Order: sequence, then structure tokens, then C-alpha cells
Amino acid sequence: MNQNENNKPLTEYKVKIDSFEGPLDLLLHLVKTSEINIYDIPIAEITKQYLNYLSFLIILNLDNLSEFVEMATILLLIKSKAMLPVELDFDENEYDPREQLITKLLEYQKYKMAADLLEVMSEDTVPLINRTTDPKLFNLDDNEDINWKQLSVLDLIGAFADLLNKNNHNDMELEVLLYNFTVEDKIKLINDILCDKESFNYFELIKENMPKMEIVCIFLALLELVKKGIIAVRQHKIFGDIHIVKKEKLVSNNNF
Amino acid sequence: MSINKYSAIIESLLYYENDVVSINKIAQVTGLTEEKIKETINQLMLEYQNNIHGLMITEIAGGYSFQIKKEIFPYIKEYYNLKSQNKLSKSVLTVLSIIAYKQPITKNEIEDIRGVNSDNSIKRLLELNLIKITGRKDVVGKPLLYGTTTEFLKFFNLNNIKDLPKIDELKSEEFSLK
Amino acid sequence: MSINKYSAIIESLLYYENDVVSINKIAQVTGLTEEKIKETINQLMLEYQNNIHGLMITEIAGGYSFQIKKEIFPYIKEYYNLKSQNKLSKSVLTVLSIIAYKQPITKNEIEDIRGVNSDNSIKRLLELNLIKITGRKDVVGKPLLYGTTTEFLKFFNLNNIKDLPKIDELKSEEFSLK
Repeated sequence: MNQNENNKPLTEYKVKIDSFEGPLDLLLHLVKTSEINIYDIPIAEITKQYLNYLSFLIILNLDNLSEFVEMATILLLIKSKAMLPVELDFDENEYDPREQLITKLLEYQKYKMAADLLEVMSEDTVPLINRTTDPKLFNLDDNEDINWKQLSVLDLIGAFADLLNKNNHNDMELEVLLYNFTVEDKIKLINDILCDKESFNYFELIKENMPKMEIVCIFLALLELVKKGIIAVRQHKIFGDIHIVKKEKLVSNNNF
Repeated sequence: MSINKYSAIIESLLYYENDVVSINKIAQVTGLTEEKIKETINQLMLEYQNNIHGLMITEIAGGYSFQIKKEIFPYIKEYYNLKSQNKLSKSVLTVLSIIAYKQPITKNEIEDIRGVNSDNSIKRLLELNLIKITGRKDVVGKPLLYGTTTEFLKFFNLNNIKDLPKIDELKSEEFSLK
Repeated sequence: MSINKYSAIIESLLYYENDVVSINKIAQVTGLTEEKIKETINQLMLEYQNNIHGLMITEIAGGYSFQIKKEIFPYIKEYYNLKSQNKLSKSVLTVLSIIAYKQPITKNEIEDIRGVNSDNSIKRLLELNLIKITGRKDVVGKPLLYGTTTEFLKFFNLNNIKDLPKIDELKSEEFSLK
């Protein structure tokens, strides 16, 4: 800091003052920038610089002017006492304003450093992501038994149509293969499977590139078995797989 | 950049969005080609197959999303007392399937097919965000047209509306179901 | 149940909550002891160290949370144009550090240290939920006491207020006036 600062434009001062949080901050700044031995702050010089600032604060009419003025008072008090003869120094019972100020400055400096530390920490921290909505849980309980609805005709048609669609490149084969399989064959096939296991899925019966008519036969076989109460069918999504469950113990394959 | 770094970015993206993230968006963030994205995600998917993980990555509605594994979800569901997202009444389901197949479609057309008033079902489906108003039909009265939403695709784990079976094809078949 | 299943449940829980999940809550969902929970999570943490993952599990505010890895976060931040955490002004930070280290503390005590009115900073910190009123001091006027919140721990990724760097160990300059 030098005397020329008096000639700086006011705005420049304003910017500088604004960067100080208050009188302690300003004082700490002055103390730290004084190039004289840091352990022996020249109170007279610091006070002069502080008052210099203060004169501008008054012109700028800062909100917290009174806080700055109060600090000036303390500085002037310390300065005046420092000029008194040594023997008239502070009574032991009286508090020493110098010591009090130093304690304050040290304490303040500590939290200023802590604040710097927090700043670095906050910049260094990856913020936790704040979601405003719960995560989307898509159709998660598909496989739970309670969600297997009793099969509706629409469900069946949906699943059926799905398969037809997947296999529709076999149209040409339709007539040729028409007589190679019958609904009766398929009923026997399903019965055979149900001898081995309690349940299975419709899609297991369907092979890729299977002729459309064969799929129709399998489907009709299913309907027939449902009608006779041999099997129950359930479907867990509108157009999903059809779950086939044995309903009554199959005595033989010749029920039809 | 290493493939691992891309994988890590994609993983974070899925976590940040906690919803379906389109391949487009992933491409924007990573600058990768679609092929490379799929390759990277496949690697991640494989990683999550390890049953130390309760999460998995699934392909849904033309993108990718984290999802809780089916065998783990019941524990989460129970704790948070989450209601099943699958419960749709039969009539609502019917209306939904009509809209899915015949979209864009007006309420009158839906009711023509069903033969019953469908106000409530349409209202419910709008609430559930499974259908939306897509415009107005250019006929007398300019009735509203309905269509399915992206939410619909997610709900049924469909990648694309085209994945729905073609029902008209079925009707044109000469055989009938008895 | 296998340890992997527990691990999967905890992972799903962290995903579903997308916030710090207390050990208590994890214990409620899994029925595991604290010790077992820590063991299970350590295994998961290890898994996520693999740099195929952009996520990691961190111990924050006495619980656990998913977090995007530091080296990956910039990509997410850039794409979504996320602002850094609420940038705190110097004076707000000073007040916050005083409260963090001296809590519970009154406004007067804070202003005594700073030498300047601190109403605005305290108001801002309350708004940000970084501090809270913890009670009243048993002196004349019964002034309010302030302390830091769980949000504070999350903000600074601290597990416990005791994890703050020890301020007395900070090298501060000493001086005397002559």
C-alpha cells in the first residue's frame, strides 16, 4: 500500500473494499501486506493505512460503516496507549486491547483459512445427483405369479398374431405343407410334453420359420385342451408368451 | 479414450437419467458410433450379469436403462410398498390394445369396435400416460385422435410400436377361431 | 440367502433411493447386522473400483450412496450443463466454517469472531439447508443456536462432522502488535 492510492478512482477502491468481509478482514489484509516483520506489527503505520481506507468508506457510504469505524477506534486506542510512557502501561487487571485484537485476528484468520479449505473441498466434491422423480421401474414384476392374468381371447389373439407376424415369410409353403400336420397331432404333442412336466410355454412349441398353418394347428390344439379342461393357460403380458399348465392328471393320450 | 472410460460415461449417464436413454443421446455424450455404443453396453451388460449386482441394463424403447433385476425387485417393492405397475382392468386393456393397433383412432371408432362406452378407460389410460392425444381427425366435429406413448412401449417392454403384431393380417386369414 | 443376493439388494436400494441410505435402512431391508452390511458393501465397493464403472459407492453422512466417479463427472456435467454445487460466497463460507467448527453457536458469537453482521449469510445457509437451528443457548435472551446439517455432510462428502480437517493443525500466522 502506498500514498498514491489516495489518487486512485473511487470505483477501484469500491471493488477492493467489497472484497473484504469486514473490518477484521481489512485489518488482516493490511497486516499481511505490511512488509515489516510480521511478529511486530507497526501499529502506527497500520492505523494510518486503515484510516486511509476508512475515509473512502465514508465517501462510499458503505452499509456496515459503523463496524469499520469501531475498529478504527480500537486501533486509535491501541496507538495512543502505545505512545504512553512504559510505566503507565496497562494495569494488570485491565485488559490489554492489543492482546485482545491479536487474539481476534488470529481467531479470524483461523476461520478464514477454514473457509478456504471448505471452498476447495466443495469444488473438489462430485455432487450427489438429485433426482426429482423415483427411478422408472419397468414392468419389473412380470414373473410374479400374481401378475399372470387369466388369459383373455384378446390376449390369445395378440400372442397368436405376434407369431403369425414373425413367421409370415412362409406364406408360399402354406399349401404344400397343409396336410403334413393335424390338430390331433398337436394335441398329442402337448399331452406328451405334459407327461414330462407340469407346465411349459407356448413359444417353446413354436420354431422359427414354422409354417403358418402349423402354428394355427398348435393354437387350435391349445384351445381344444383348454375347452376340455385339461390345461389352463395364462399370459403375463398382453402380447407375451402363453404359459401352459396341466390342470388335471392325464391318464392317457387317448382322451380325444 | 479407452473403451472402459466410455463404458463408465455411459453407466453414469444411465444412472443420472434413471430412465430410458436413447442411443442418440449416448452418441451425443460419448461421440461414439451406434455400433461402438452397442459393443460398449454389451460389455457393461455382461458385467451386471454377475449376481453380486441387483441392477441390470436393458434395451427398452429404442434406448437403454438401468433396471432392478426381477429376482431382487420384490425386496425393494416390499420395503417401499410399491404397487404393481401392471394392474390394468380388462376393459382398459382392451381399449389400450385397440388404440395400439388402430392408432391414430377416435373415441367413436374405439366404441364402434367395442360396442360400449369407453370414456372411463380412455381417461384412465391418459392418466397412466399410456396413450396421448395425437391430433384431430379431419371429419365432421373434428374428433380427437388417440395414440400410444413412449411410456406405453416401456410398460410393455417394447422397443418400437412396430414390434406389435399386425392384427389386421390376422383378420384377413380365411380360418376362424372357434 | 447368499451374500451376493444381499449385495444385489443393497445395490438396488442405493439405486432406488439415489441418496444417502442409512445403515439402519439397509438393516431393515436386508435384516443384516451392521458388521455384515459393511462387509457386503465393501465387496460391492471393490467391484465398482473396476474402471469399466463410472459409478462408485461412497460412505457419506453415516450411510452409503452411489456417486459418479470424479474423473467421469465432467462429461455428465458438461452434457447437462450442470452448475457446480451452489457456489458459496467468501463471507457465507466463513460463517459456515465458524458454525462447522464451533457448533452449537449463536449468531452473536459468530459476529464476534467475524466482527461484522452475519444475518444474510446465516439466512442463506439456512435456505441452503447447510445449517439448522439446534436449540437455544441458556443465557439471557435465550439466543438461537446453529449447527450443521446432514446436507452439509453430503455437500462436502463427509461421513461425519469429525472428518473435517482439524483446524488447530492448520498453520496460521502469528503476530503481535507493537
